Amino acid sequence: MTTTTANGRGLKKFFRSVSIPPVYYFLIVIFLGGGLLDLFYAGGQIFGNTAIMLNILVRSVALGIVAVGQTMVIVGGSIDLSVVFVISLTSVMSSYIMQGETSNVPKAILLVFLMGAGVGLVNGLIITKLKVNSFITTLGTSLIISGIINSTFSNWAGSVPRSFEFFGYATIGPVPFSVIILFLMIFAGWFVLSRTKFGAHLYGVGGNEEVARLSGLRTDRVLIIAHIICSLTAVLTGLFIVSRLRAGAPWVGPDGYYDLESIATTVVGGTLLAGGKGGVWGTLAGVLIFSILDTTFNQLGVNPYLSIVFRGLIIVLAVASYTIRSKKEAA
Amino acid sequence: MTTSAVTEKNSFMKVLSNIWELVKKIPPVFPIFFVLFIIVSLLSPTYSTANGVMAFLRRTAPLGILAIGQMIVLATGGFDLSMGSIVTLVCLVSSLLLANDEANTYPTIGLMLLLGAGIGLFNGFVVTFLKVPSFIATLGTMLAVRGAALYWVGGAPKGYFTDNFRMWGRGYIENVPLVGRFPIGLIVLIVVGLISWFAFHRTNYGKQILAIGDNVRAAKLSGVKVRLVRMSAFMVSAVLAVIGGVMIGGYGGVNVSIGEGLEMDAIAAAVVGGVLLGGGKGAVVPVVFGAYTLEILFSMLNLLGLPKPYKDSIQGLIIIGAVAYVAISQRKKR
Amino acid sequence: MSEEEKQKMVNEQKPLMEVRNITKKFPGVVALDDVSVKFCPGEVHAVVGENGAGKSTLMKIMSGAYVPDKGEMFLEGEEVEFSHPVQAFEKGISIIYQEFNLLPERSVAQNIFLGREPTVLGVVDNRRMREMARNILADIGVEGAIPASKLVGDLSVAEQQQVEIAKAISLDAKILIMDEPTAALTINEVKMLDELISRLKERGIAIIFISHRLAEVFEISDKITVLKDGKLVGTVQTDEVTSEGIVSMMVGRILDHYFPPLGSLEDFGEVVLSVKNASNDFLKNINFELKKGEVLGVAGLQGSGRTELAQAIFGVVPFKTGSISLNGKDQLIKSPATAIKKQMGFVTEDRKSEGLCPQQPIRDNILLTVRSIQTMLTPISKDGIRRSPDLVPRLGEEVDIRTDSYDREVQFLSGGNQQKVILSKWLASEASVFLFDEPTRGIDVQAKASIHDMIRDLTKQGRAVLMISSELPEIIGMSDRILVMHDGSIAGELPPESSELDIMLLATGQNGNNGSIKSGAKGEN
Amino acid sequence: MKKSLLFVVSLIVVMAMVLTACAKEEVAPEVEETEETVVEEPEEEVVAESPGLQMESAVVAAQFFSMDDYNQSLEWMANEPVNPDDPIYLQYLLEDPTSIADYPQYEQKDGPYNICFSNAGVNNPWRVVGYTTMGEQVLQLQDEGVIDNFYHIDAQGSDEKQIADIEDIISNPGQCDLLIVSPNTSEALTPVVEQACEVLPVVMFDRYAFTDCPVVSERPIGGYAFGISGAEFIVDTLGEEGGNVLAIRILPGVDVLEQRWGAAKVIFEENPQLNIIGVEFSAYDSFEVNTIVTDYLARFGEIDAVWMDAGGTAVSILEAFEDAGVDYPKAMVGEDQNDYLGFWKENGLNAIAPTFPTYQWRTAVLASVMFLQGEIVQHNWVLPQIPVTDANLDDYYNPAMPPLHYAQCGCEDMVNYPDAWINVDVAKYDNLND
Repeated sequence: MTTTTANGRGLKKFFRSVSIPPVYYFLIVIFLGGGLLDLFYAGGQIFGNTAIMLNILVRSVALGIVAVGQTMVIVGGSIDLSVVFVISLTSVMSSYIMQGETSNVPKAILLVFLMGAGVGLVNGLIITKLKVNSFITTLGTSLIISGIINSTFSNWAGSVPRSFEFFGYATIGPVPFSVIILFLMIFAGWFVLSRTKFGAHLYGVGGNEEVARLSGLRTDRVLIIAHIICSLTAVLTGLFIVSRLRAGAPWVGPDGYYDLESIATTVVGGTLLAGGKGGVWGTLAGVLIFSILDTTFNQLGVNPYLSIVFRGLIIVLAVASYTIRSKKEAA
Repeated sequence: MTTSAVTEKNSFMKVLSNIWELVKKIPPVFPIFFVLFIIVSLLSPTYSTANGVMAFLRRTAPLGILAIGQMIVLATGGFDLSMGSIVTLVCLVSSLLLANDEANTYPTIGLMLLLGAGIGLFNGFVVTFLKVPSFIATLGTMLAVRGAALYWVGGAPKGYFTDNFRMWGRGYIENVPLVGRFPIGLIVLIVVGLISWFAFHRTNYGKQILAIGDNVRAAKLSGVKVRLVRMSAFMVSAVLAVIGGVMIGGYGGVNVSIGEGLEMDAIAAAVVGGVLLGGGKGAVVPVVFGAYTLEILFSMLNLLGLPKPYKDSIQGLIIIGAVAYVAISQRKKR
Repeated sequence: MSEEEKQKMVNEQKPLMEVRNITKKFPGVVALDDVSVKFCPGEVHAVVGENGAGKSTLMKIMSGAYVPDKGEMFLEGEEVEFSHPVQAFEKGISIIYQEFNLLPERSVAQNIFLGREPTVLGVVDNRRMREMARNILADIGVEGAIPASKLVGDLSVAEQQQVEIAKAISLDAKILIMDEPTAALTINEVKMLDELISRLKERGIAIIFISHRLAEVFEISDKITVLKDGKLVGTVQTDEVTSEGIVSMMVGRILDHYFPPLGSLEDFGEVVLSVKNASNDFLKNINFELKKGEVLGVAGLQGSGRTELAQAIFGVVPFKTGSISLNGKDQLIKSPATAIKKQMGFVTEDRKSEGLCPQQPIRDNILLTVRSIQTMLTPISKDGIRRSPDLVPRLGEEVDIRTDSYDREVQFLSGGNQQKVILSKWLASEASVFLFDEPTRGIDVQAKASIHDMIRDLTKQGRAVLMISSELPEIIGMSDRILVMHDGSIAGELPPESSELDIMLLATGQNGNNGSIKSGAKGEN
Repeated sequence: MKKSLLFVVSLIVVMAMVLTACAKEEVAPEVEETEETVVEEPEEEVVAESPGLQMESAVVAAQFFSMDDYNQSLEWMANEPVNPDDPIYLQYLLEDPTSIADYPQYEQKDGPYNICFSNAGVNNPWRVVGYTTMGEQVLQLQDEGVIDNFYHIDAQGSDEKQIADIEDIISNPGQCDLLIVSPNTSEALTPVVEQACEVLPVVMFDRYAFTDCPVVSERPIGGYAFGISGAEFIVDTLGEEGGNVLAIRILPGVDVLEQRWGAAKVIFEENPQLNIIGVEFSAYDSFEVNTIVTDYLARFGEIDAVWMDAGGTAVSILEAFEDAGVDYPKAMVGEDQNDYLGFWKENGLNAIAPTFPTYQWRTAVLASVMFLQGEIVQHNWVLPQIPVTDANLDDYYNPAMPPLHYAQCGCEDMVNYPDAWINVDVAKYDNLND
């Protein structure tokens, strides 16, 4: 790590030329660091084992999918704390409707996606039309949903049929199906952000709403759509979790801290919290960093609470490395 | 009182309009609280007895203190998400350090206050010098502090609180005239409230905080030491979180999820108390009443027999409503 | 003569755009009063005038940012009305402000086509977008310098401006309005812009630009419209007038009020502020002295370093070399906090973003400086600071703040009252050296007069004032001495009651024939 | 602007209504009605079902309760251990022998063994005491040379994490000879436990996955017995007059806890003179519990009995009675946590502490080793479960132990007793590798 700075600069140039977010430095360092620890303490059993490497990816699926949506919202200069209870809502509603019957699956999926879209729409409308701060709006809707599902379903509700478990457990060849979905989502997120008009407009709205408005964009509509997409990714995460857990319960969302963690991974991935800059590949790196940390610590038998401390420090350090040279005051 | 351009009206109308002006200035949280309080005391006889009222005042005191701390950071334009974790840290670690020995209580509380100040300093440093937005900075500390607390105690609740530690949150002073017994927690809230009220409304500090939250550049050009003030705001908030933590610890029982989500409750209380996210507005007393208003509302829901989880929904509606109300009334003024 | 000119123009060419009888009022000011101008295709049309003459207002009306109170606009003979800038650019009118409307984190191509991205089956065709951007950049002759995939934030100011122009071209702009396009450019960049403008001209685009630099105006414009106090003075063919002619059209405005009498010699005391050989990234070799009881006017065009001078003295962007001495003692002023302690006050140019905390009461805004001199935890009373409880009402009366209560939030005050609040802020801190940057910008006549009186009162009380203004009458009417800045250095010092012409000549970088010009003036560039 | 405001508000309302509607219809009757019956017509003859039991938190998820299991538990509660001479943590109530010989798919080998333990968490005092007991047992077995490495993987109370943790173990065959699992929740962990069974022998205890594949499934009689003891105690105490009963539960969704409540609910429903005024979740939060009790006292004026599905916050509940200035409940159900036992003794409560003994943690390790060594073990290993009552309170209450200690740890015969349970350090056992 103490090689010359010239090298570092060259590397940076390279990263920039292929437009890879700088968070991949962190990813590489964490990966190599984990690998070295593994080599010294576990004789390379962990990082040499493809199954464990795949498990790292599986560990990333739930957070990764919702983080794609979160990235979009944050790129648009907003934030979404309600994903956590959208996940819960999805898990309870889908397993409640499915009741272990395969025939109910399409109905359940349709309904939870509709609900997700509804939550996103409400978030977007409150933020754009009532001009309520996005943090408060989504915290509020999150609490509202939480109250409704906790008072309606206080427990595991229904169950998913065995056939639905393929989402969580099936593999195609050696590759888990869910990992394929994760990468499809990342790819879709990348596509939407960089290859559609909506994406381009979202960057505009997040970067400078006034500029976007003066360029003739319908800024409100762009933001509302972003919130809908974000809620839909939360729904997908909810479906993945419910297929893993076989049933849904109101606490599955908050148990995974999907709200704050998806924001953290997004921002660690180089997306500007204020919006207008960033992308899903950085977010993927952020998610992977967290998973590698977990797996390495688990396998080496390190106290798991240290990994939480590390998460916190990585968030601060990674973001500081982007902001430290900024001239603006942070608040 | 000034060279007002307003023409002289007849004096009665003037008095009336003056009164109306004064009424308009009352933060809406006060009348709302008192109306709710009257409803609740009609619903349940307990709330019209001194004992019942004191018990209610006592149990909301910790949230009131946390809300004051959160308000100070919100007024600078930041967030402090690490508060809940600090409460976790205080409860878990002090139950370990107390080792069931009353002699350890005050050294432990002292150490916790120091730790809190240190965490606040770290938050402030990361925000002002590393320029990480406070939302992210305190999210990081939130995880780090929580992890560190759990690591310290080995991931499991251990030990127990001594009686003189628990006194601060749960204890009463007996045989007080008029009210019978007076909760110590409420005294702590009153003392903390008075000190922060004084610091916030009657010293330069509070005015500088509001100036920074309102317009950093103008504050800086008027000579305000922005970094110092901002760092101190995070320290105050963290220290108040420690005090709140000690009081919550007073209710006994140690568990690892204690304190979780309290930062959001504190933000909600502050918002209901009229604090603007983004900074520049805030006052101590309405924020404390914000906490009490939320709590009395929950009591009312309970007395009406609604299931507990509905309190979340109501809280959500209220904070959106409170902010929308401010946003809409601001737009009207312009 | 101007009537003849107009007549001639109309006959010559069919105008691309015409504004007729435009009137626009703002609270307390008539920004434009019955202005009619014609703009022809393939022509570079300069709009000049002093600050407050109404140039920017006219441009904003033409680009749809403001709606006029009265008057019509015709585009290619058809009457048009704009209520939103988008409508204007859809009709081919693009405006480039000094603050660029660009997204720094997006690429050049993405910025140019924001909102109009080319797509294939709904997919943004990035390659074609880059290709199109490249073509447009090539069209305006800058494709080598600006790669289409580069982030705008990584470009220089001049390059960003070129991107803005490219964006306007891509919108098929027929009319391109530029607000002070050269203000932030280096000499070479200005040359490049000139070339670019002449290429655009060849394409039949009408270019309208606002400038304060007369030399430039003469170099590139075909026609010049002069505005003064919201009224049209006249439109002339550039090759038919001299710069003196234009300056005389611009100046000579009727004084809207009487200035307080200048100071007399016996009022001036010892030197309180002296700056020697001071420089930083923007300012070169600044030397001047400021005496007790005197108003030192600083004139200069926008971008000549006036504001930077005040900021350097006040420690916002401190000098790097040279020395500042206050009351005979050398001082190191690295931050506003120190400057305030050394009894300096700075009334900034940008009231909204630098001067006021809009949501705070008048009282707290006034007391902010006193409070930052004191320690952080010094107690205050409900109405202000402990030491002198009547400070706020006293100052309020002194500067005549019109309000029913000092607890009113300053955002609800008029501009003039806001300026008075800022002034009282510095009176409260007992500053002895005042730096005023555009003290009367954007406020009405009455308030202006009272602020001028107050400035003079300050000097009568033995304080020293450095006053920056782009309004020449104000400079002349107020200053006991006048410094003229040009290109980051002091171009010369003029005695009181110098003529506007003398000042303009120094400020536009023309070596004046006036004997009073001291050393340091750099004429040509 | 007003239009959009209206629109948003009505959207929220509609969403809330839709959600409540589609769930409420079938799952539970209207809450509001419930309420009215309670508040306005308390004097009226109460129908067969206690009105309080209609609230959502009173519903037991179907998969957790079966009448057969309930009846079987009643039967076991009457049984004497088959092997009364063994220490209590090795006794069992019914014969169900099995051994590694029955499982040809598992490799039989000599010790010392490597054992992995996927733990739901050590996030409450009961689990701390249990895990300490387990750790000390492992240390002793290491000293005896029976166990080589012991890997503890803590899921920190998260299903997702525990699934991933077990998947990591499955992916790394050879690391462990046997996996002990204490599942976080049954439903969620079932698929992955089944996967694990295919790779290596699994011993399960405490909470259960819904599968019969583990080689040993060990625990005391369980939730039904806990619930029955407490509820019957309340019924007996309050007698024919009945009274207000407040039920405080810890968490939803955990099998052992659901069964406790499910069993109690059966009994409460059979005794309509009891008025179940509320069923609330406390999540071990003593601050929350204080609020809950205070609120119920404010609403009903009097609470005659408190039923709990775990004792974590028993003392806080009793303190809330103190704070409100009313008498302690006529009947109190807690658990064998030392602070509660002390409070009980000191204040002369009329109380009971049904237990879910922590010695089962020790049994898990012993059963694992016995299985690997080829000994006969019980496939379904049901340990005895003895409630603490006034009669045997003095046997279990030990003022020398810390307040969070659980009396029935079965650890008194261990080398480091009582130091390891007084100065608890669970981190010590995290990596017991030689």
